Amino acid sequence: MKFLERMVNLDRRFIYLALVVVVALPLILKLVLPIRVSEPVREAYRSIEDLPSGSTVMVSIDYDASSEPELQPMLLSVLRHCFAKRHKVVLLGQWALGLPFGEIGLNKVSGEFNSRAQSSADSILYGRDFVNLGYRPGARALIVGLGREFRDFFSADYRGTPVDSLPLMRGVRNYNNIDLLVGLEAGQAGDEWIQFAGARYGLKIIIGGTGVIAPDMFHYLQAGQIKGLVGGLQGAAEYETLVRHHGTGVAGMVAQSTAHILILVFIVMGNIAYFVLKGRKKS
Amino acid sequence: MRRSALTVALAIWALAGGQWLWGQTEPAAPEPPGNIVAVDAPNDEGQAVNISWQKSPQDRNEAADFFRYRLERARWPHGPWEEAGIVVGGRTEFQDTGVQPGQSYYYRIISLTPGGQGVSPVVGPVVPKAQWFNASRLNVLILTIIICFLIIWYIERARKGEQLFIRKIQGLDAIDDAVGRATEMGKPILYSFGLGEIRDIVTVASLAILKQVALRCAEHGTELLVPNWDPIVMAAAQETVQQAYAEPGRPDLYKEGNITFLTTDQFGYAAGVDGMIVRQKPGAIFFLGYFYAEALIMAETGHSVGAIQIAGTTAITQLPFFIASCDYTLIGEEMLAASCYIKRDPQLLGSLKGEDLIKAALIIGFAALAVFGTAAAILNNAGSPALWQIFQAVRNWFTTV
Amino acid sequence: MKKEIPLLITFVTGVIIVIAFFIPHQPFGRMQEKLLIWYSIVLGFTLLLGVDSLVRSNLTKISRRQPGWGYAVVLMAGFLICLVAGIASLVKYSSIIALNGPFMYVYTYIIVPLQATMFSLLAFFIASAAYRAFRARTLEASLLLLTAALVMIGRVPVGAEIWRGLPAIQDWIMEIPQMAAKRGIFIGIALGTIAMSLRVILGLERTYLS
Amino acid sequence: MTHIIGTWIAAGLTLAIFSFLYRDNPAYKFAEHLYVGVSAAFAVLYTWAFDIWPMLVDPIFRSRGVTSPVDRWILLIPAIFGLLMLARWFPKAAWLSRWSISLTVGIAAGLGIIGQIQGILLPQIQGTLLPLTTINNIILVVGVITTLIYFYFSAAHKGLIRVSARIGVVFIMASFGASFGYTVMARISLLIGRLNFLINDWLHLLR
Repeated sequence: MKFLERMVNLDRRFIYLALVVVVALPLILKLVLPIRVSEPVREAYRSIEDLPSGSTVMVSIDYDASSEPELQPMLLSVLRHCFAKRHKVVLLGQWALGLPFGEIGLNKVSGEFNSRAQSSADSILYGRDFVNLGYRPGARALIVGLGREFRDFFSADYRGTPVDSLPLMRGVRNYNNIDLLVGLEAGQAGDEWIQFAGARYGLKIIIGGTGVIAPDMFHYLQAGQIKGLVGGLQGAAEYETLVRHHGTGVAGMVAQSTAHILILVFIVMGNIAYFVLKGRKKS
Repeated sequence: MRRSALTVALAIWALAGGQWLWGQTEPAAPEPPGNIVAVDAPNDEGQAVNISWQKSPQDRNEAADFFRYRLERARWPHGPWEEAGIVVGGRTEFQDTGVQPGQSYYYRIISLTPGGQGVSPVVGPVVPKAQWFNASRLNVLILTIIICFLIIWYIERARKGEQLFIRKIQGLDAIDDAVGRATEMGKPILYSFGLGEIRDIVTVASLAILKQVALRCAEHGTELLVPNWDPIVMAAAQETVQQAYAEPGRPDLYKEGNITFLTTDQFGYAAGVDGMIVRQKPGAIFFLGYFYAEALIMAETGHSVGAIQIAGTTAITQLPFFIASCDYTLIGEEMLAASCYIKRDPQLLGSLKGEDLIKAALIIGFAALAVFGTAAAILNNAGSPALWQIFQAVRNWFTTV
Repeated sequence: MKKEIPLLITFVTGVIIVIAFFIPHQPFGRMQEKLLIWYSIVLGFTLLLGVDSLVRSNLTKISRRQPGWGYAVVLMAGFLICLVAGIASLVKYSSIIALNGPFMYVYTYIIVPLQATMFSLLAFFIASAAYRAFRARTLEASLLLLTAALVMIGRVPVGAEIWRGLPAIQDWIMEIPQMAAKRGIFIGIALGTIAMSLRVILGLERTYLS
Repeated sequence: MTHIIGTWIAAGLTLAIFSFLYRDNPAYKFAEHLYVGVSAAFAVLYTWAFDIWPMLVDPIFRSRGVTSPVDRWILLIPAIFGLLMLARWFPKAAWLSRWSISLTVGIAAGLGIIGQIQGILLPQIQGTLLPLTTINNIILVVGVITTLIYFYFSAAHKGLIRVSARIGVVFIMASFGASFGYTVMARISLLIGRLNFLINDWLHLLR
């Protein structure tokens, strides 16, 4: 009887403790769950995989701290994929407060490659293999303007070094020199890229979106306006599986499953205890 | 005549030969696009011209071709020409927004490929004009007139003393009990607009409820705390509460220090409100306004201190969380009807009746059109699409640009 | 003077926005845009009012050594540090969000962790709220419980492992019944908002005036 | 080096906020007050840099982004309304701030009418005009109608209205349960993000 009573109105702190344990364990032990890769994510992967090695990929950081858990693993996987294929990466952002995450991602992944590189040829160098142009306001005006000339908006990179002194940027004037745009979206900027860069200049686009906006991007995929779509933490886990580098995406999906099961178990137990007690009180 | 025929033959020979001489791989210059149409963009302030054209034969809509159309505009038929825009192959329309109302413009389109360019004949003049009425918003205008007329008509009927009935809304009845309970326990009351800005009408509706809560607090001398996220809402709340304390003649009890500003950061605000809840342990908490993800952070903390909680918002995404953690939840329209329900002023009740009349019209309209649509669909499958076309026409009338 | 003029201002502003919506011609075409810029300017000034109320209440708490004055010192210190860092970034890099400016350091290592952690408390609160609220006490509560459980199972990979149909059920619940109720609530809110707006324009809603 | 110090500060603040789950304590009070202070200053900086400067100061003093003198000097009107709001500092003149409040409330009312009719009413009505030829269409139309009946204020919930209102509540509750369940994953992701920071970025420093 005592146990049932405690079960009906469990101290919330017990639920919190259980939740922390259930979420932290998969992250610490880096547990892996077989992730089934969906078609939209495979198409996004193929868009980068099929590019000839050494192509130029533009990455746009259109998110900030609140969407970091879902979109940062996507950024890391895309960067690992691009650098593995020796693609050149031009990074910029429409969300000023998201740029630090772009910078952290570039440093982390280039660090991984450089720690394994023997010569300067196969290491990843700033200015040659990747560039961070930083943030510029302007949204639609910026997207349309880059169709004509990058230098109208980005005369210098985020550190202030003139663009023309960066070897990579010498070959980049406008969208004609960009083979693919990877838009990491937490808001409306994705639609702007698709309507103004895609429709008007024929730029090839794949979108990485949060779980909230990804469903709204599906019609662009069906209409062929984007070539691939990676949605939410699930999408990040799928892309990590394809890149064969399990990060916070896959471990996160294991934690999602265990957390969801835990909450459902609490709900079921709470109901059972409630009904048994009600039955007892009646009799 | 003979000589000209000879020269033509020679020219063709030279071109073909030349083609052969210069090497096979040199792609010929593309032909320009066909029948170009440039018209003033409708429903705007005369600063746009819509241009449409037929694709040039060489335009295979293949990105690899690097096929481009460059649109050029000029004030006179012979130029000087300036670039109005560049679009990729496969596109057949463009809106030029670099024009001034009242001036005439001429356009031509050049198809560009690495192999050369093809210049189209000049079209124009076209004069962009500013329209006085946006025809694409006719349905919005009609609906606005109908709805406003019905509501104002009912307000007039109510003014002439027609008796009006309103059904019970639990959440609104519970407001006075909540204030009473907090007063008995000698605990303060906490009132939050969430992240509602003054330009959201639900925030103005919440001000009306705050006035009612403040009136009760003035009568019972209960402490009223109003932490704010938006400074304008703070100023409006201060005016409202000061007004509420003045009406029953207790202006001395009004403490402006209780209606403060915390911060405009979503979670900074939630952290601050949580701190106030656990330290001041309010007996009753009101979450009335517009909320985002921070709603559940505050409501769950409020529940943990055992306060009676009444929530109300038009933020549909947060309603499930308020329902899970609050005692009463005003769902969307119930929140907006609060001021009429509480004051029972005839004119306010009249506006609510007007609202209900439109709702009844929609309910009957949906049912009728559903039946009509079903019949039209069945007939359509059976071969006579007449009714179905009417149904589609009715449906398209509601389209918004 | 104290009541008539504000009511007039509200009436004129409200009517202008409604009329300007239908007239593209200058100056009405961009009227709504301009008024929203005016709104941001008034909001900018009013922020001084808000910050003054925050600073003054904390300074009095410190000067009078009221309980918890130590934390008021922390609040004021945080306020000044961030302000100085921002102004330094503005002066040195002509933008407060310059990536290597002092403000960005405060943002990345103080504001972001606080923001992200407060946000993540929702994981805990959603669990405790679900545990408490999803009790099959009434028909409505059991419906809340049933659809929540179905959608939750349908969204995790484990769900798809248990039975392939679960994700499809979850999609159907979100697209049909959930959409139907949401649409009804949206229409209700629209009608309520229009009526409330009319009452405000006609001066029937007095709240802060009375 | 600054990254390591920064990570320690971030980890400390993270644990301070998490400690609130156990109960209110000095660590949480410290983090909460620091957060309110820092974010209030950020609001001042952000409002100056992205609102007041580009929309008021730049156009008026350097006529940047302003086409005609009218556009430039008309900005004095919102500036005056802004100053009127600051009249609240002087208790005797505080009533002047009502003029500014009524301007913003007028904007709310104007937007309320046209925004809802064009943005919500028309598309939602259009979406509900469906032939009852499929089960899904029937459920959609019945759901919208019964939900609207639930919100009908002018009649007591008796007889037919009571039954349809009950069905309406069934739809509403099913809808809220579904969106509750749908959001759980997004919220758990946030916790995963923070625990990842603690485990991989912070504890990583200790190893």
